Amino acid sequence: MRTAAIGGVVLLALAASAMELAGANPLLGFYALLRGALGGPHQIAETLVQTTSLLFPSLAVALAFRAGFFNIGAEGQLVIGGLLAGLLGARLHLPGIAGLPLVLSAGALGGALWGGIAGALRARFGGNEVVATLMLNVIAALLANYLVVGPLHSPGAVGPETAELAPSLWLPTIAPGTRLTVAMPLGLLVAAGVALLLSHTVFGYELRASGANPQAARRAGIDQQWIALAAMLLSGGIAGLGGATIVTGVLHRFNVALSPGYGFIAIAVALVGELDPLRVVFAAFAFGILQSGSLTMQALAHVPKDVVTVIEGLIILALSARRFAPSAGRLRADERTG
Amino acid sequence: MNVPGRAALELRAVRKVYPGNVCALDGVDIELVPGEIHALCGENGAGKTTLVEIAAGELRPTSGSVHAIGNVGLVHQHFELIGRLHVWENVVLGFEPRRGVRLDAEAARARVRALSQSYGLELDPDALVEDLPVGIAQRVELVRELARDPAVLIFDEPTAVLAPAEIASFFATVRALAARGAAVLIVTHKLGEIVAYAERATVLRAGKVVARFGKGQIELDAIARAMVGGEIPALAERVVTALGMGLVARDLEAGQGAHALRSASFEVRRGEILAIAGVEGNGQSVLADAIAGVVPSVGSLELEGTPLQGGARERIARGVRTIPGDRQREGLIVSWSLVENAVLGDQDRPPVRKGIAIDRVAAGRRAREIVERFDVRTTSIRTTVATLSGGNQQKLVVGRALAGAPRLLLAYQPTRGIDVGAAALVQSSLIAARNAGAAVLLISFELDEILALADRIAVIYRGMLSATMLRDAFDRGTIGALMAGAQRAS
Amino acid sequence: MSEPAEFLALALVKAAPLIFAALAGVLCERAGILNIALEGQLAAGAFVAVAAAAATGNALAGLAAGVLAGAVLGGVLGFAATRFGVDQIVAGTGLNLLAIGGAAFGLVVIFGQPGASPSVASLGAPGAHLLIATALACAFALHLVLYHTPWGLRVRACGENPRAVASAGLDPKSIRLLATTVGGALAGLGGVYLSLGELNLYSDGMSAGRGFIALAAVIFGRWTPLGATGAALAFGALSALQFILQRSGVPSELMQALPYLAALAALAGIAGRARAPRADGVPYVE
Amino acid sequence: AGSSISKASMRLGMVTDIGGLGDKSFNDSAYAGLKEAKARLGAEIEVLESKSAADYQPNLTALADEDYAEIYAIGFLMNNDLAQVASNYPQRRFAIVDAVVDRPNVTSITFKEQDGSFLAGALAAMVTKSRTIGFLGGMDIPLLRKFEAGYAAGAREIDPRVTVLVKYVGSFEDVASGKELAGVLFNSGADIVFVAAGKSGLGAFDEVKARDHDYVIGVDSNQDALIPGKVLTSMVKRVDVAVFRVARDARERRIPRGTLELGLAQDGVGLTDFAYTKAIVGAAAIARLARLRRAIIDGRIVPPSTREELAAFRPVALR
Ligand SMILES: Nc1ncnc2c1ncn2[C@@H]1O[C@H](COP(=O)(O)OP(=O)(O)OP(=O)(O)O)[C@@H](O)[C@H]1O
Ligand SMILES: Nc1ncnc2c1ncn2[C@@H]1O[C@H](COP(=O)(O)OP(=O)(O)OP(=O)(O)O)[C@@H](O)[C@H]1O
Ligand SMILES: [Mg+2]
Ligand SMILES: [Mg+2]
Repeated sequence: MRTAAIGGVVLLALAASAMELAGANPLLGFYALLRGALGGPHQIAETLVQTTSLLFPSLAVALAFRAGFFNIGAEGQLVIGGLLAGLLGARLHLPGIAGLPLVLSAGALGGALWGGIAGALRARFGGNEVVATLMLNVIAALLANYLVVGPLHSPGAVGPETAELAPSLWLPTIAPGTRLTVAMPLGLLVAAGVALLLSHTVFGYELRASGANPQAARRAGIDQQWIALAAMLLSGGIAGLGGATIVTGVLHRFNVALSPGYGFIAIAVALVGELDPLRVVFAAFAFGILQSGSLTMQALAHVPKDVVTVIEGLIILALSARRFAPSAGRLRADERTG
Repeated sequence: MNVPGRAALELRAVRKVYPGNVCALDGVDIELVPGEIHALCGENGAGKTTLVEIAAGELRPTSGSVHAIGNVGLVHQHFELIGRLHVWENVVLGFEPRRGVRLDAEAARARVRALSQSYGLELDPDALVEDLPVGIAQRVELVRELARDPAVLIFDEPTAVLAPAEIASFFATVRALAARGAAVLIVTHKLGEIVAYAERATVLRAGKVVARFGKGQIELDAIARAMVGGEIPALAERVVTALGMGLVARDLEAGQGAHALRSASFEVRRGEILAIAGVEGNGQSVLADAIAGVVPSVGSLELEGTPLQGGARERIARGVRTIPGDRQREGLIVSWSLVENAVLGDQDRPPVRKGIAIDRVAAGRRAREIVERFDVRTTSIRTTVATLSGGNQQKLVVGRALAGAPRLLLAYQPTRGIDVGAAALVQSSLIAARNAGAAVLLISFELDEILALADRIAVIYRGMLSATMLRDAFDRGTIGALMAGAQRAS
Repeated sequence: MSEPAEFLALALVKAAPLIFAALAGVLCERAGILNIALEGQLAAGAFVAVAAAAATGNALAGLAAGVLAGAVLGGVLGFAATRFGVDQIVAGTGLNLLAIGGAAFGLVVIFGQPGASPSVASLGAPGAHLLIATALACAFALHLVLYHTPWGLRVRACGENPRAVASAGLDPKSIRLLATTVGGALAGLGGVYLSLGELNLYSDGMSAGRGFIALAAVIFGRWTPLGATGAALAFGALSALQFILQRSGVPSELMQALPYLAALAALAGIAGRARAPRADGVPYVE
Repeated sequence: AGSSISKASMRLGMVTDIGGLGDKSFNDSAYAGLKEAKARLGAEIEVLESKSAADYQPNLTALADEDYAEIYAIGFLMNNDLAQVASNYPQRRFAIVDAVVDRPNVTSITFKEQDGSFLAGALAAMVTKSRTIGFLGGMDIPLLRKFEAGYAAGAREIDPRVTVLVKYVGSFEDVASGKELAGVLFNSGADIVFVAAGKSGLGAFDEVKARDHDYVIGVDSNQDALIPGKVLTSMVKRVDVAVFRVARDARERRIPRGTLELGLAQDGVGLTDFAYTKAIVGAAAIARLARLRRAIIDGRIVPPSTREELAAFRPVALR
């Protein structure tokens, strides 16, 4: 623990020197990071927007990892979820009461489908999920671009995006004048749901058993193929729902650039949160601070964007040393020789 | 060689406190003399493994000192072998023979062959370790340590996985080793072995040395009393029960390769223990797995007159319960608590299942029952199973199998690695299950256990099951010969 | 050039950086360290090579520096993983950001311009060809090292069961550290191939996901050097094929998705039962 | 004296899209215009880069919260967010490049890329010896298709038998793939390739270096000097000019003027002046290009901006 603390300090010092090198004042830089993330109601709202966008894919990753399924594909699932939500939403003219649930479900369904492909590949053929989800990420991006620009192009859209959703399909904000919407409580609800599912239901129990010791789980009558598929449908569904909340809550349309890699950062978030849904919420908040505060580092402390990236890297490195997080590798460790 | 009488290994005032304030060893002194075989015994959780790991330098003591002359080798009970490497690779790891910069595989194989010949331990250097049955894997670990020419060699429960004939040859090896001047320390729960082979014995209880036996003082009852701090409970009485039909297997085949089950036809009545004797690796694990529904099989299986079909889930629902051979790999999720492990396999039916939820109160009740009935030594039912000693892990697995009132109990080496007191408890509960009308299939490598428990017995050799014999017809010699494959000898 | 010859040449060109990165992945994972920072190591190798070539005017100095940069990054991962027992995936994510952001920032600091460096002394066409040959040679060399040297045996043992390695009297941590460092150097060389071999500059994002495709190649190749190289070659061939097949009228995204769709399809058939090293990604604590 | 006070007090802010600075394309070009405003108008400038679509709004808001005389949103991706921020901050002035935002306090700047690309295609068709020319795009998106369609139409205008090969890298950042795809185009017979691929295009420039009889055409900024003699011309898009013009208007407190659509007539798009390639192109071709330019300005030729319009495009056949 002490060495980890020393490591953290060293990394922060490195971050400070990177700012120094960029001609920025490190103290001002860190101050800007915090002020930008937490300095006022607007800043906090933006931080929570980022937290929410990270939370969905992070929960998705955590759930899959708990099942022993190494889902590197939350990014693709999120994109497909957003895509479906955007394509449907841009064409839908319904009051929000009926339309919003429909659009959100479309997103969840899209993500579930995308995750389900990887799940089915493993359940049916034993196909390695890391490869499958990595490939599906690339295919999702290409598919989104193709559909949005090509056959399903919305008239009037200039870029690789859909037309704007009707305001009735926008998620209601919970803090007027900000982009903070009911997506946040929805995310918390999903977190609570995942937590309950894992700790209190038979399905959650079987899912965790499959992840922790597949051999013992098989002997306990647990159908691992079904678990792999179900876990990935759920995991993908959560990530896809996240994509749909970005579309309906933040951008009000689908855009191929809707994610700066939330699905990849989510892996780190999930692991820092030790795959525990409630702790993942806090980890997502920590990363949300980083995401939103880093914008202010640019604006206020004149820290260039790339240095911000470097600092994020250093902070994530510092977080990795926080504890021996139970990565999927460690989940496999239960299968010992002898 | 060493000066006789001078200790090859000396532990003084060794204390070990695990995280969580578990005091596993409390001021232990022990010394090993070159050329002698020294036995270390004690109940499950007494601190034996902790002690030998400290002696071998694998674990740091909290306080106290360890002095050794020369190499100290430790043969673990849960082997430290690498499954996906070949035997020769495991043996030479760390001091590989070289030819230039290259690894000299031929020399390594030759070394393995030479060693296994000189100690009479037959080994194929090119076998993949993960394909080996436990008994042979044990040999690999032994040869690996022998290759390092140790001054002190320590074994943690080496015979738990060996067949009678193998045990004899194992001790022959150990004696040869001692004769060459090595000091040997053996951790074992089998008191008969101590009496037969050891020259000295030390008994641990709750982390303290409670008795030492010198040359000529070793006596079975005294050791047993010292271990458990009282008398060993007697086995439960066998009560004659109604003999309805339990399990019927016809022409059962399963698995592939050397350890496949080639053909088995037998029946186990309700209220009966059928024991399958055999040396590990002759198809018995596949047999158990086929009945449990974990591996696919050909042939027919019936339980109480109805075909036994489907996977593990369906069979559990029919009342098939198992005590698997490898508790850590197949039986438990060691990172989970006792409570969660106590209901593994029963998660899908009442009382554990309530709607879609797990009834945590019922699960806790189940865990407490098992802990009480089987005397599982643990600080709490919420601690992780990883912190339990091996024997206590085994008791948990056994207790779980019996908690569900099984119709068919598959017990694979049920007393592996547990102390005499606990073993008596486990054996008594197998008999109790039988008396209650369950069909019990006992698979064991230990003749003593088989002779103590079985109503009928069959022998498995190279995947073929012999005809079953009645309890009265038991004859050690015949069974031993059948186990070794001498079919015509009978 | 005839079409088949062009195709083959292009396939090799596409495969070379993947081979370097995939071999790096194989070596690290066989030692038990999951290296998802391959992407960052490619970028670091590519950037530092350009910076050093610009400073010295010598492409070979650039090559050496690029390899060194990869090795340093690999070493950092190995060090963090063995001494601090960090979560390797989280650390790898951090290192990727660090390397990619660092290179982008380096462009501003060293060349005074964001986005892309000016042209520098490159290894030229012969150099690029030599590097492609080197990639293939490295595959065979790594095969020999892993399966026919004592160190290779120790590396494989570390990836399966570091405790067994420790109980054989070896230090699994140093073995892992060395493996990740050498692995990083290989990935760095892949970066050098991109920036000084094929091209003569560094440009932000030029690794373009190759490090992640290499991860897939490692798995497709079942964690063996020759298998991973085969998988990298297959990816190279599929990319080359999509380059050649792209036609106006056919959706370009469909063609671009071709290698990934093929990989997905192959997954159902070929790589079904691949097994990772048992201790892959598992921190070793005494 | 009064003017120097106001000079010191003018601040200009700019938000880039996810491409960011260093793209050698419109972000850099816009930045050049801003720097020119700094030099010539004494403005203070600030640039915020974005990492994802979700960053646009906070970045724009961060600037709008401060006293900026003009806030530029560079890139069509920002149109929705700018519309939102512009209505939240009616007292501030905004400008957006490559998109139209219909708000009283926003100046929209768009370019007729297809017009400039038309000239590039015509030039390529006149210079090619193989009757095959190529187009290398970054990503297959509507903006890039304006380049593609205009280019192909220009070639058709000169010679309908010229084949136009089209390939897309799928990324604006994959330099190596850019080089390899350029190689594929050249090997398939194209001897001139119009490169509109952001940083991926740098690879195409590298590829052409070693080829004796092949050429590229640059895009966005003047790239002619990158490989003197091998870049026939560049189809420039003067974002810098537009940015500077808007800054000057702000300086002079002129009200925003709605949409600024810049084509050939306004020198918003166009070809560079063949500084290194006059000998290759020849005076006749240059003269013919001038006539075509006039025809487009006069509206006698309307270059297509989509693939559908391209399919319907018929050469006007000027003589
Ligand atoms: N890593 C650990 N952390 C906490 N407690 C432990 C750990 N390892 C062992 N213990 C505890 O220390 C005590 C001694 O364990 P040890 O394994 O030495 O017993 P043992 O004599 O080998 O028992 P057995 O016969 O069952 O193998 C037990 O109470 C056990 O639960
Ligand atoms: N706190 C812990 N965390 C992780 N692993 C643990 C912990 N405590 C014990 N273990 C491991 O769990 C296993 C069971 O404990 P124990 O040491 O008693 O087993 P063992 O002695 O090898 O088995 P046996 O009783 O059969 O001799 C051991 O491998 C031990 O290292
Ligand atoms: Mg023990
Ligand atoms: Mg123990």
